[in-house]
Amino acid sequence: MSAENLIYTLLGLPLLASALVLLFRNQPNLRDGQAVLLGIISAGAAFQLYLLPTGASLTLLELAPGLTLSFTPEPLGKLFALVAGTLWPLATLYTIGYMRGAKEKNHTRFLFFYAVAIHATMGIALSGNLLTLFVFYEMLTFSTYPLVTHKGDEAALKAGRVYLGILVASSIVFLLFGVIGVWAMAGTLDFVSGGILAGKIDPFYVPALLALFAFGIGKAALMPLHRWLPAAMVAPTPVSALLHAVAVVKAGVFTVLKVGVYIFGIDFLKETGGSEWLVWVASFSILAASIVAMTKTNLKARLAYSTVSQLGYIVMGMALATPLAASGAALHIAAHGAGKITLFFCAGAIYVAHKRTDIQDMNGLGRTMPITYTAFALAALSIMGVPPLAGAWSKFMLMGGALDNGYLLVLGVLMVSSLLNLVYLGEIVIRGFFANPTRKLKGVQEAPLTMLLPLSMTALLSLALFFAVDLFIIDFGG
Amino acid sequence: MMQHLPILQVLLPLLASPFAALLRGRDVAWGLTFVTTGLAFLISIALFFQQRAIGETMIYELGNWAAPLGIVYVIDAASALVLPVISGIGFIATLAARQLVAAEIDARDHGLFYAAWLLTIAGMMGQVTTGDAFNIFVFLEISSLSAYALVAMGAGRDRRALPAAFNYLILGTVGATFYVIGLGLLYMLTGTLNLADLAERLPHVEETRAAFTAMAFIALGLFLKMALFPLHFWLVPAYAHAPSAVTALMASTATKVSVYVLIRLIFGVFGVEFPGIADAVGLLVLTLGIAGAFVGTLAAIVETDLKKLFAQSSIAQLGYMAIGIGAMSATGLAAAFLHLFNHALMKGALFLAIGMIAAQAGRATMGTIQGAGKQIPITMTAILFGGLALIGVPLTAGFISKLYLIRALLEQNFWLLAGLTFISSALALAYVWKIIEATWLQPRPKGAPVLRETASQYIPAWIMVVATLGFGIYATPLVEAAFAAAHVFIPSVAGAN
Amino acid sequence: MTAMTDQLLGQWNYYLVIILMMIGFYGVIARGNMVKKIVGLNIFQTSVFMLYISMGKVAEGSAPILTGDPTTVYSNPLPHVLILTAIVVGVSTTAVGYALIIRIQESFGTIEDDDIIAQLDDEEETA
Amino acid sequence: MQDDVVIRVVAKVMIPAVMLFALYVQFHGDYGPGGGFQAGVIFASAFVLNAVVFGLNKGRHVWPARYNLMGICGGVLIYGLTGVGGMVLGENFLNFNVLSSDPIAGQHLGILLVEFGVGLTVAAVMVMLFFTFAGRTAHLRLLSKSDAHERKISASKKRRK
Repeated sequence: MSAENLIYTLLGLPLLASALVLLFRNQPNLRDGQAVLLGIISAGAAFQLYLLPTGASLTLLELAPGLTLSFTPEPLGKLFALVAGTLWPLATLYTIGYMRGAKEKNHTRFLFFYAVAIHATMGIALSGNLLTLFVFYEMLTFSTYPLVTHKGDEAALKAGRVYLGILVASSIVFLLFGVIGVWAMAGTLDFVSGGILAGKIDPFYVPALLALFAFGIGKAALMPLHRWLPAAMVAPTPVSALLHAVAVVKAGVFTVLKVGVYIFGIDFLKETGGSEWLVWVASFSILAASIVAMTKTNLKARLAYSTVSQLGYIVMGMALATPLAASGAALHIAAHGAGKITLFFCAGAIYVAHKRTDIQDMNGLGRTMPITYTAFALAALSIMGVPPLAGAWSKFMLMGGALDNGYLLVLGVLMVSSLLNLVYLGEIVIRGFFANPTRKLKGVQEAPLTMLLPLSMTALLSLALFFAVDLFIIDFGG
Repeated sequence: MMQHLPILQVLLPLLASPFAALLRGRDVAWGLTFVTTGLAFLISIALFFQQRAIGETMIYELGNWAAPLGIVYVIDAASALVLPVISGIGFIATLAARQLVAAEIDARDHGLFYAAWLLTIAGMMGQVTTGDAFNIFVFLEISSLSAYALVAMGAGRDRRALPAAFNYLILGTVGATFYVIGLGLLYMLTGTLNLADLAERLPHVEETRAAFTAMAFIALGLFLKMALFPLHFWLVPAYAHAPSAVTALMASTATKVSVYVLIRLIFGVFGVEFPGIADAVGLLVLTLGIAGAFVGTLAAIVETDLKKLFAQSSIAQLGYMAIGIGAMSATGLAAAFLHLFNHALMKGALFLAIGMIAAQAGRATMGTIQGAGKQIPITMTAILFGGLALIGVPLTAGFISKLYLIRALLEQNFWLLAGLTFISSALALAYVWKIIEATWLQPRPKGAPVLRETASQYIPAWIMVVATLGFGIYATPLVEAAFAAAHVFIPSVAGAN
Repeated sequence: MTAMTDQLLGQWNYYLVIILMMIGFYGVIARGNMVKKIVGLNIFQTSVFMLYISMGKVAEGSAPILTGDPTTVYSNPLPHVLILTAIVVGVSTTAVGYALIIRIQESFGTIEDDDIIAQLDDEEETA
Repeated sequence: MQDDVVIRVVAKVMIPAVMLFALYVQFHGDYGPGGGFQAGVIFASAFVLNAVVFGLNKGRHVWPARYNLMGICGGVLIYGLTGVGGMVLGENFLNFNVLSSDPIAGQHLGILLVEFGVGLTVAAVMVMLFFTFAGRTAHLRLLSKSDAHERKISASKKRRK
């Protein structure tokens, strides 16, 4: 297929899936089966698109004079589309297992908005200009809101308010401001390799404009705009997986990276030093979130803060303003995606099989759920950055980038952070395998196969990524 | 026949109104109104395209008396853009009015109701079309007087409509009188009332204090009429207690017309070069606009009556239009025109949908709509989309107008104001989401009245919703028309958009 | 000095207009009684009528009826025509206003602003 | 006031004169001061005087309420349709030149019709305003007293029969 058709396919398949979900709302097996099937097709399409050379472009329509909805897959976007496209069928499969296992209600509504969220993610990944990106960014926020508040009780509504309030308010007040600011100054919003702002803006304003983006993209969960992420933990686990690994936060950091690389341009950022402050904010975010994570005993909350910390890596990769660090950040999107989705899948599996959410309750569980815990251990090691797992490469490249620009302190931050990861993720693995069970456990008691299959596959993905890393390193020039 | 279109669209509703008052029998007056507003809508659309095709101002001389002696009707890019808004909203609101009026107005009064309804529409169309400053006043009073009566007709259901209409009358008349005072001063200085002629002669006397005073009086009178903060107190009760159909019509059109007249006089007659105008009007309107945006939004957040809530939101949205005007640039004016257009669509959709609920339940409050998403999903979806458009979510019309509004501010380097505008528009999320949450995510309380919806009830609102989304997804022609309208008043500078 | 007195006295019509305007405006703003508000509004409007009519007067001008004599100086008739319209508008406004007042009296039993607001507040509280 | 013979007699004499004067103002408006607005008000004042002196019920008898709306709407329509007449005959709205073969005569005809429409509407509006307000007699004691008196008289007349 040509690149244009692949773009149509990637954008259209999730919409088709959501339509079919509504159509087959009374035949659960058909409804769920088609979603997985379409997901697999879209994974294949994403992979094919990833292998095609860049340069294709597709304009869907013209919103207003000079403002188009257009799609231009460039390496970074294709990588993100690949991550989202691959994880979608797995997440859907897992969702089906979880929803049936945990006896949640309103499957149809859930699957419908799940597919719409994937559509929005694809739109973000392939977007050819900032306006398109913003449109799909907002669509993603609104389509995930019904997922976050799925339970419909007071706690879910409250979390939903925090979720929507922070994400929409930040995107309107800062991000849209930044977008229109760029539009007013540069006269265009297209993503161009090397950036569009060089020479168009007084270097004095670069840090301020960058701040509009860094804090406007609330989905990147940069502290202090991270509150929505832990709050959204009330949602069912598949939503957390979607939020943390496939779509939302990944869309956030992807946007930060894309803006840094294709709007500001790495060289322009380096010349003006406009992103230096962001390095330190990201460092703070990395360390502070790790420390908060250690204090949490709810497994999902701990993982949530771990995500906040990991997102700091990617933002930092952009802020370091060297090609190597940017490549590392891009790789980290994929590596963290594979790792974190596994961790959340495992958390959900533990909940479905044993109804446990608190870490202190999980002593000895590893012996009754060997597959789940092995996967969890692998993913945790990847997040820590231990070879031979995917996280090792990205962290290595980030460190290299920091050295390139002489940020020795950042090197220290990254190392301390790895140690902290070890403490708060290792604890779970160690409790699982070595501590004595607090309650009696008998034999092997795993989650259903529909959950087990996705989580072991994503765990293996982390491993595979380490060896196939050449394929996923994007050269940002320089 | 084609050359008579400018007069016909005003004349049709004007002459249909006495017939409507005389007609008896169920739905006869409504039928006449429906046909008349439909024709007026078609005519204004035809005029819009005719004007675009010609590319220059069309002038219709009443009684073949040429300006400045006679009264002329002027169709230029600006009036051609605003006319379809008024007649279109009038048409759709009439479509919805059949059910709303049957539910809320005593059957004996239908004839008079539609007579006043047609007069309001005719008056607004006249204000937009006419090229004579005093004629504007006459049409202003025609539309206002019938609007007072329409608001007061809500008294059958809600007696608070009476004091609301009375206050509206007092403030409306004060506003109109201020306008006439300003006009008198202008006439003394220049000896003409024709807008184009005034614009030509004013530069000779623009240094006098009288000219400045005239501008101040005119602007102040129109601020009152367009409910610019802090002169907006008549608006909320008037909209809240008027019959639902009237609320839908007026919320989308009445204040907009005054905005248009303000633009036409301030930019079309005095012009941006007029001494002191940048401070006296530009800065003032900017400040009041942003203050109104905040005050309206915050008041809407704490409001529980839905009509009042969206009336407060109208104050805020008028603030945005004022910001566009206050930017004193072509882009700003274009943004004001865009928002004038888009806001009419969104508020029309919202008030028509809410009106259907109010007509059934007696009142539309947060309690009435709690959990209503399951009972009347189609109506509630219309409110959902209308609300999203108010926030300015992409792919709705509200996004487009916000985009250009901010761009206008940034072009003038008003960064702080742009930031404040963003904050106030993000606050809109709070009151919109309050409604969405109550409708869709909360259970219907026990003992709440059962709401129903039929196709004829939600179709009018949905027409507006579709338009809101349509102009959000493909706004190019609208944006071009808005810029053409803005360039009527501020000629385009080479190179700029 | 004479020039100044001339200017002051020559503009007496404007002083009259301003005084009337302020009296009327005060009535509209300061009175709680709705009838008095309408009366104030009428005085306010009347001041504007005076402004227009006085500006139409041309010194030594006769009534603007064609005499056939080309040397005749006429007063400007246009302001009168305009004001005729404005008077009609004013009468209509007054009529609508009084109609509203009668309805308010029937339904609230009072035409005092404060009493009505108090009644509405009570209603709001019980609702 | 019905008791006052002087007022009754004077009113009886004056009312036709007032009406006649109204017609003069109406139709002389083309040539001198006057016109529909003034004439309409003067004409209406005759009816108002009649009602004030002889009581509301008698006043209503002379001008039944259903005439009001017809008068108001009819006047507006006469005005509007005269304007449309110019349009139908190929010129712009409100062009009276074409109403007759001679432009000057056409102007005269047009103004005459338009002013007649205005006069009709104004007279009807004025009468309606008076009767509508006066109809709410609970708040207008003065008139209600005279009404009560009138009822007394008619009752006594009946008794005599």
